[in-house]
Amino acid sequence: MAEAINHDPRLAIEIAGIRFHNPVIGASGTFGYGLEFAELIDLNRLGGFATKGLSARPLSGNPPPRIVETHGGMLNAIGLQNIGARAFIKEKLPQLRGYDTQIIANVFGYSDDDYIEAISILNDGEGIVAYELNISCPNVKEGGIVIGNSPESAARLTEKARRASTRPLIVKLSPNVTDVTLVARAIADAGADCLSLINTIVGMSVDVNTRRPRLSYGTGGLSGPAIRPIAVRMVYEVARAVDVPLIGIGGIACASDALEFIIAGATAIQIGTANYYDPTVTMKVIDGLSAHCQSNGIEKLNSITKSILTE
Amino acid sequence: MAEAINHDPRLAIEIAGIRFHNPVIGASGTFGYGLEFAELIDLNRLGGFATKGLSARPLSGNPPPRIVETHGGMLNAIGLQNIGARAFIKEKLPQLRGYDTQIIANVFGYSDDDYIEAISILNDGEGIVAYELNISCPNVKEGGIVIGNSPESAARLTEKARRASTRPLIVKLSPNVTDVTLVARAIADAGADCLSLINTIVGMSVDVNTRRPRLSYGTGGLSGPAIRPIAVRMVYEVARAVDVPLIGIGGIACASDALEFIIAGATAIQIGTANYYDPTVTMKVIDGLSAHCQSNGIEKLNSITKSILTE
Amino acid sequence: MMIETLATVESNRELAPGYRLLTVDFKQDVQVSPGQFAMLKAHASIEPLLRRALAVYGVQGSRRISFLYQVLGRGTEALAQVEKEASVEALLPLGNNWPVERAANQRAIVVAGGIGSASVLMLCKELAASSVDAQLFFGAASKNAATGCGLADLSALGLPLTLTTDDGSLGERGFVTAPLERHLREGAGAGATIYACGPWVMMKRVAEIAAQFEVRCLVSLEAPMGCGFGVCVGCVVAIKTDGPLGYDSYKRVCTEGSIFPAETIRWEVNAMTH
Amino acid sequence: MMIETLATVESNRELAPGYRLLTVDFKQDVQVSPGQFAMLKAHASIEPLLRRALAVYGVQGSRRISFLYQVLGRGTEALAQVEKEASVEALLPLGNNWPVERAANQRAIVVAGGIGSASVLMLCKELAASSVDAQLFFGAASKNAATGCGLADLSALGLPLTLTTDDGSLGERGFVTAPLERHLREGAGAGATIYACGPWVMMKRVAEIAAQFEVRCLVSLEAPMGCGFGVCVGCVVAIKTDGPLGYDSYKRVCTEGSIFPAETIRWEVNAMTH
Ligand SMILES: Cc1cc2nc3c(=O)[nH]c(=O)nc-3n(C[C@H](O)[C@H](O)[C@H](O)COP(=O)(O)OP(=O)(O)OC[C@H]3O[C@@H](n4cnc5c(N)ncnc54)[C@H](O)[C@@H]3O)c2cc1C
Ligand SMILES: Cc1cc2nc3c(=O)[nH]c(=O)nc-3n(C[C@H](O)[C@H](O)[C@H](O)COP(=O)(O)OP(=O)(O)OC[C@H]3O[C@@H](n4cnc5c(N)ncnc54)[C@H](O)[C@@H]3O)c2cc1C
Ligand SMILES: Cc1cc2nc3c(=O)[nH]c(=O)nc-3n(C[C@H](O)[C@H](O)[C@H](O)COP(=O)(O)O)c2cc1C
Ligand SMILES: Cc1cc2nc3c(=O)[nH]c(=O)nc-3n(C[C@H](O)[C@H](O)[C@H](O)COP(=O)(O)O)c2cc1C
Ligand code: FES
Ligand code: FES
Repeated sequence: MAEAINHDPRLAIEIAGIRFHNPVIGASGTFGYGLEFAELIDLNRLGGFATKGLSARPLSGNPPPRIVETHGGMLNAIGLQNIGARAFIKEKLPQLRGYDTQIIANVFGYSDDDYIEAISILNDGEGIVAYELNISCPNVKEGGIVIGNSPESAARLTEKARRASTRPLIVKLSPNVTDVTLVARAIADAGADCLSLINTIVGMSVDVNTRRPRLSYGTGGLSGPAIRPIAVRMVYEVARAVDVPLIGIGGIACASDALEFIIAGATAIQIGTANYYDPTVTMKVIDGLSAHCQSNGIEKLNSITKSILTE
Repeated sequence: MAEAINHDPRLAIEIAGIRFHNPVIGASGTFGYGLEFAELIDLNRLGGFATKGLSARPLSGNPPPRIVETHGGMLNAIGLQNIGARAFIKEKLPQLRGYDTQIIANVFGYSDDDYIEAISILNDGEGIVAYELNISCPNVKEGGIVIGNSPESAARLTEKARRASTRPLIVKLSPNVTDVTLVARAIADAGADCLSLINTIVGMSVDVNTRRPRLSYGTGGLSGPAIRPIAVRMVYEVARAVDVPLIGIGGIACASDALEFIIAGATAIQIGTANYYDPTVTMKVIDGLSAHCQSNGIEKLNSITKSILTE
Repeated sequence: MMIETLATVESNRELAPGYRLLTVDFKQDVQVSPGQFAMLKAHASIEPLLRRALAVYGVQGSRRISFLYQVLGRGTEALAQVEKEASVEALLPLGNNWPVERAANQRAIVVAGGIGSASVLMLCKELAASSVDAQLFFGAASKNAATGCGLADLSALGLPLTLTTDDGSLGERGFVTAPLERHLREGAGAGATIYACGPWVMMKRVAEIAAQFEVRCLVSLEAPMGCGFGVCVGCVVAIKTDGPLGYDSYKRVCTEGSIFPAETIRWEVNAMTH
Repeated sequence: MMIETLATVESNRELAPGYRLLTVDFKQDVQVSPGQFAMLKAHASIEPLLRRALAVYGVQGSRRISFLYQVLGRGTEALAQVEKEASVEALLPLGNNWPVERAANQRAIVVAGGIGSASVLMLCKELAASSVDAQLFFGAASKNAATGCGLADLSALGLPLTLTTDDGSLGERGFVTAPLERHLREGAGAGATIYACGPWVMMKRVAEIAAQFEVRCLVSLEAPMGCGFGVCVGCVVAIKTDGPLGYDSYKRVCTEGSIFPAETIRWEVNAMTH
């Protein structure tokens, strides 16, 4: 078992009955299967993490180049390369159970059935505390439709997943929509326990010498500090539209960034791209949140969720 | 009249019968009424510029703070402060006619009637070559609806404006939509001569000490290099969906940025935020485009519009 | 005539922790009046994007200009890294200037708070060289801040100087508005013009005091600036007009200002900025 | 064991225009094998965000490590600005290493193209100190590039060295693959291992030549890297598997590589990266 750690009690939160040491969660696709960070940070101090998107069967992903850096961010078109839900249970979960952190299985499929199949497999995985449905990956449009971009298809899948799942259900919202509150409301009404947002924003970068896109897939998902203002705005909007707890994601690289999301309406936050260029960023954000509580006399960090002042 | 200038003939373009010295256009709201740049650059070398959004009557705009810098960009909620269409004709146009550059009047209203009224007034303004309808400003939602976010309302307004206008009509697209090609097609079908894109993306930044948004308006429009990948992607998508010429906008700060848009499908480009931090950027981009033609043996820059290679 | 150029750094030294003096060579003649400012940025620095507004602190000869600045956030931190011989992107001169009437019986009262001192040194020099009866009130957070904000340069002018620090580490303890108020209460405001530059709350209080004693008062305002030359309309301040907020309600700090008659400012509307 | 730390810069000097040698002190013992790399970034620099992959060029003592790099784009430009005493964010050691078998009759052929030299200097040192019969082929664009890519350090090892430059300004004119091919044609490949690092096209050609002469060949690949430690899956290279591209088709250059047996690479699939 994990060694004893002095968690700051002011940071503890609960979402759908799951207790997190703190609201700092590693974002899916940027935290591998968690174990990659075992040498870099103390996983027992982390609120939790979301696995790389898991599908019923392993996926190979897109050909390279898969990533390109842009101003303040990066584009990726990984294409959901993953070892598959079964291999995750067999090869990763046993080791992960040795850590005192909350493991969220991020789930992906090309069709409703794919999702349900993946969830059914993962239901047998001991140590997973919740599912996060990735219905918003911009890099794998089969038939040109992203499920998460329409309230109807998103609600339909959420309902099915709700029935299939033995665990709390987080649904991850797409930012590539006209009105994020419409999709959010449909998903919340369909039974999601929590919404996480945002996934990446579809973008493109062109090599002006070869006149080709810099990613083999053509377009990719934009992440990093560049998108933070868009993400904060969406969390703010969704917090006014639904009653379920929110997990804020998008360009968080320090405690102050995390606080923007919390004040705008998030109960927890996920850190993605920043893990790449600052592998210990999650620990720094946890420390920074403690410091903020300290200097502002905050007894429970979650008391400032949605405390934003607007007239 | 303007002094003689050696324009690079390779850069000349034509949109809806209007000839531009080159494809470099100052973006609305970042180029004032043009005259502010007279001391800084040679306006006669510029392809053209779009005025600050003009409404039938003067507008006061939003209270401060109106701008805040973010990573790779800035948020603004100016609220369309402008001197009004009549004052523009009387106070600005006479001086502007002394310059050999193309003047596009950017037009704004709260209702269809407002737009039509502004256009009727501007029709009398000698020296304006085209209108650019700003149907996508995120900072002035009367009744919560942005006309440019729905294909129906966008097409309706475009048709009305088409009838009211004596000049070519450019319609400026909102990026805050699920599928930009739907709106683009509706607007093109309704008779627009050209589409410009993108306007700013709705965002928010929160002061974690005061727990207030950093802009008095709450949300604002994100511009600058941070949004470039999103803008390039939308130009790429729209170029495949419509046949009218496109003007690419979003985070352009150098010739290579401009070329990304051109290769993705733009005939011309507009430069916005970069004018603030590099007031002579338009001249640098013009020179850079010439250099690119030179070193790549390009005889007509517009021959590489939409030359992007994708399999 | 505005000059947009790459200027060469001659020195960029720390005056006190958190405060620096930057001197640059414009390699061409520059005409600047007291109270005007420049937009500055380290050359080719990618982040932050926007230049920062800094008042012209001093002019040596016709081409060398210095700026006194406080290192606060990303922009001034980037500026603090700039080394001798490096280039800064600069646009100047910008904004209006402190009007100095040289009538024999005119009096000047200069009130500087913190780094607001940077905007008034040239004014004080002009006053010191003139026949105007000038009085200087300077408030800073601490002795360190006072040093960093150029106390030595201000003192050297020989004008009567009243110094306050918030923590009492130098001069009178408290805010600079206290001795100012005493001074006016003693009748020193008759025929005077108050020139004030400092934090928003200080200027607001100075404006109230000036109104109370019916003394003419000019303030140099700060606002977040996108461009500095009038095109973004991001730097506005709400101005008193007849009736409600209307078309004329907002003036650009960079163009119509940064110096405004204190009584024209709608202090309450702009409060959120500060 | 990976080390994530702030290392202190001891020197960062230009070897030739466009090429620099960075030496940093890790203030703790670091174990690095030839061919491994680090992810590096100037501390607290805001743009670009991502660290850059640099091979470990040399190790002095147990704590001091040097990197040889070419200044190409934003990341290496930012690194070039870093001064003595400043900090760099560093994660290392990363990736696998060049395997050296010390069997008496084994032969080693090292092929370095351009800055690929950075990845093989430690390998060459190890070979020079061993009983292995080693031969070095080094190609660069020009005399300047050869100097910048550490020609002096490579020469100093005393291994037989064949040098080419694209423009003929030093050594043989042409690509380094020409003398390599001659060498193998003369039968020198028997029982040898080729260790190659350089531009993609060079390594592809080396792989073809190695296949033709049936010589074992290892290549150290480059790929755009998001993280360097295996979590972003952005740095993959397509690997030959039975059948079409499938789950096993992609391997991470940062984790399963950067060194791969040349014959396992699907050179055509990855072509777009280069
Ligand atoms: C006309 C004018 C003249 C000026 N002259 C000088 C001068 O001579 N010397 C000098 O040191 N400063 C001067 N300033 C202020 C200076 O421009 C700001 O300190 C600077 O923009 C802050 O940039 P930053 O990147 O360091 O901070 P940011 O990262 O932009 O912000 C850092 C912190 O400072 C706050 N802040 C940012 N801008 C302002 C502002 N305008 N007013 C109040 N708080 C702000 C932010 O809220 C934040 O907390 C002047 C401003 C104006 C408008
Ligand atoms: C395992 C590994 C070890 C490396 N070791 C060294 C080393 O020891 N010394 C050294 O100088 N370089 C080394 N590199 C390459 C180095 O990482 C790149 O040169 C660097 O990332 C470029 O960053 P930049 O910011 O300068 O360029 P960017 O701004 O990222 O790009 C500048 C130009 O270089 C091109 N470019 C960027 N990355 C690569 C790449 N990986 N391959 C080819 N072209 C690229 C871009 O297309 C662009 O045209 C290594 C790379 C890897 C993967
Ligand atoms: C390389 C990469 C891979 C990602 N893979 C996934 C994924 O598998 N599932 C998912 O839900 N989100 C995925 N994301 C999205 C992130 O979890 C996150 O929502 C997004 O990057 C925004 O946060 P950030 O700006 O902090 O990175 C990925 C992001 C990146 C950069
Ligand atoms: C301060 C500011 C004011 C703007 N005002 C207008 C406007 O009045 N009308 C309009 O159509 N677009 C307006 N825009 C949008 C720009 O024209 C442009 O579409 C957008 O900023 C993206 O380009 P950029 O990244 O180059 O700035 C404004 C942008 C900024 C930053
Ligand atoms: S700073 Fe842009 S108008 Fe004043
Ligand atoms: S660089 Fe991220 S997995 Fe290799």
